[in-house]
Amino acid sequence: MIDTAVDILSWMLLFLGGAFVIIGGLGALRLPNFYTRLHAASLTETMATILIFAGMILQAGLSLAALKLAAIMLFLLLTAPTASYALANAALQSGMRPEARNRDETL
Amino acid sequence: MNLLELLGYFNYWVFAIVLTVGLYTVIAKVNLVKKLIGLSIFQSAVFLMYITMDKVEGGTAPIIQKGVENQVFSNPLPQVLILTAIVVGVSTLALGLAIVVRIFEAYGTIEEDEILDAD
Amino acid sequence: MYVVVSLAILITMVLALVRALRGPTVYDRVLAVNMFGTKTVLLLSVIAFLFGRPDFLDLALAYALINLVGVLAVLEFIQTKPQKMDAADHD
Amino acid sequence: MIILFGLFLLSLLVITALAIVRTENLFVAVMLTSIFSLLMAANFFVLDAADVALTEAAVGAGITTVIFLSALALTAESEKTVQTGKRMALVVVAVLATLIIYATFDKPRLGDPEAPVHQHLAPWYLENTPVYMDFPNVVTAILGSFRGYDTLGEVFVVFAACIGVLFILGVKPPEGRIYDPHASGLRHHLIPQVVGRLLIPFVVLFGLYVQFHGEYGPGGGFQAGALIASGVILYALLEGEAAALRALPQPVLMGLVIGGACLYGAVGLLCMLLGGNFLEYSVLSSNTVSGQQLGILLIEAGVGMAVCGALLSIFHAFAARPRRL
Repeated sequence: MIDTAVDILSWMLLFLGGAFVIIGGLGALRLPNFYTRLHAASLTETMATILIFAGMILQAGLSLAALKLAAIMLFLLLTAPTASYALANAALQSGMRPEARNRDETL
Repeated sequence: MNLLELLGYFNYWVFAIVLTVGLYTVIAKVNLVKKLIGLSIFQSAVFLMYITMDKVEGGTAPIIQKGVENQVFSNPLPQVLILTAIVVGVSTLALGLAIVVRIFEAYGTIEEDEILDAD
Repeated sequence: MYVVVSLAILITMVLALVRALRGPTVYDRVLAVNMFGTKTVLLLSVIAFLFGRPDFLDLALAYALINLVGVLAVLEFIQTKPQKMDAADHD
Repeated sequence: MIILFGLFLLSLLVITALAIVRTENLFVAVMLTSIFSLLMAANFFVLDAADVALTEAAVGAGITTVIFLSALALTAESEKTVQTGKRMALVVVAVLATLIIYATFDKPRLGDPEAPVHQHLAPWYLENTPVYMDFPNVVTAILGSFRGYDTLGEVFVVFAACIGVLFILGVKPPEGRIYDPHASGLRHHLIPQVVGRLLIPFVVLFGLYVQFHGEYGPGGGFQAGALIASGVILYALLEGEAAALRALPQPVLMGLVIGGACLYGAVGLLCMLLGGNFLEYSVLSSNTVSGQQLGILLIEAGVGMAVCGALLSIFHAFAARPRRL
């Protein structure tokens, strides 16, 4: 009983994670300017990461694999937003302004 | 020959295409850094061919698991050859880039034809 | 289920690759590269589970740890470029 | 199913390779090269080569990009368009590609267990690794012991490449170039600073894990050396190149390179002194199995030291080169 519940929960988490990955990917491709795309991309790097790794940890149970998965998740959650910050900072310093409307590319 | 059998050659085709893409870069581009990038693509294609050869159907990586019987393992030998080649590849790439840096300092350009004109 | 997730990740890798090819700015490309990196970590972890050999998670761990190096190198490269020197003295 | 993933990833690989050739901005080309490397690692993993994928990850994720970028910082960033000779080259490579593809039809298809490559040597290695070494990773066994001569050669190639880079870039640069040791580093960026500093110990720890766990899982000296070098490069990126040199001065790096290469050779000679052949580790201990294990542990340590020192020396040689300001 509890096994089935854990299975269903982990499948749901994995499925949601997959959905977030695709949504973020589409956003990174389709959104109109750099800062909005950065926003979409960081969605795949945080939300989707948490969901997918939570799903896999539930599948792995109490084992070394679960520990490693948790470590990977932790490091990804540390580094991916840092990379996003570094990128946004570099873009801002290069003179690219976050504007609501960007004329050089249309949606 | 059915489709699945044809797909069995796909890796080799990718090897051929990536290899020739790298070779084209080395031949046709005059920028020295670009040539080195082409060379590393060429090198990667060779790695891909070796690793393609190591795959055995239904196999797993050649790390023996205790308590699992009748496992099929992929061929470890090509892996050893390529493992060392990757690190050596980076060191030799760095050597090439070092020469390019010195060429730039001496000629002020990394375009091959301009260097030949300057000589 | 793992197959569905890995397909989703693969599709996103394609989207990121398209973004890397289209640009238009340098930062978009770096963003795409970074996104590609994290997607690779996810894909490798999922495939390790799909293989049934979770001991290969080491690979994903390696990427998770050192993907940052590439992005920071790009940041420093852009920052120390001669024409960008005045912009870098912002703070 | 996995094979289909492989096909997909390989198609992406071809697209990336074509894009790298077509782009005229070298910085973009380097960015695409790092995508190329990620795809390569994923492909290796799908094709069952976990050790190779780990090497590609350790080297491709950071070090290649960093070395390329520091070379670009010292040279030009874009290439100019050239028309001459393009068509001829295209014809030549098209013919070559056709020939190779034609030749592939004689190759055994992917995963064929009857392929000639799987008949000779490999089964012997797989069978005898548990007998001679008693640890699970066959790749490490072949790398360290069965084909130890090869690996010795590779270590000396890395050593020679490192010496070459130091010689070539050791020459005094021309006039008009200034090197400001305070210009490098991201000291003004607080968040990367904090996170990076948090990460560095884990990178080095993971490198050591890969080094000493290489007999049991994917890993070994080459991967560990590259990982630890990445950790130190991360420090150099955050604190400036000079700070990294203070932490690990050039003599220490040279000591690592030379010491690593010499350790490998010394183990071989010690085997000869103890009455065995060169690199025949069985004589190192009273028990042949533990002798083999000890020998592989020692030479892997030598490989790790040499690779780490060589990659870091190369990085410093590029990063400390004065550039035009």
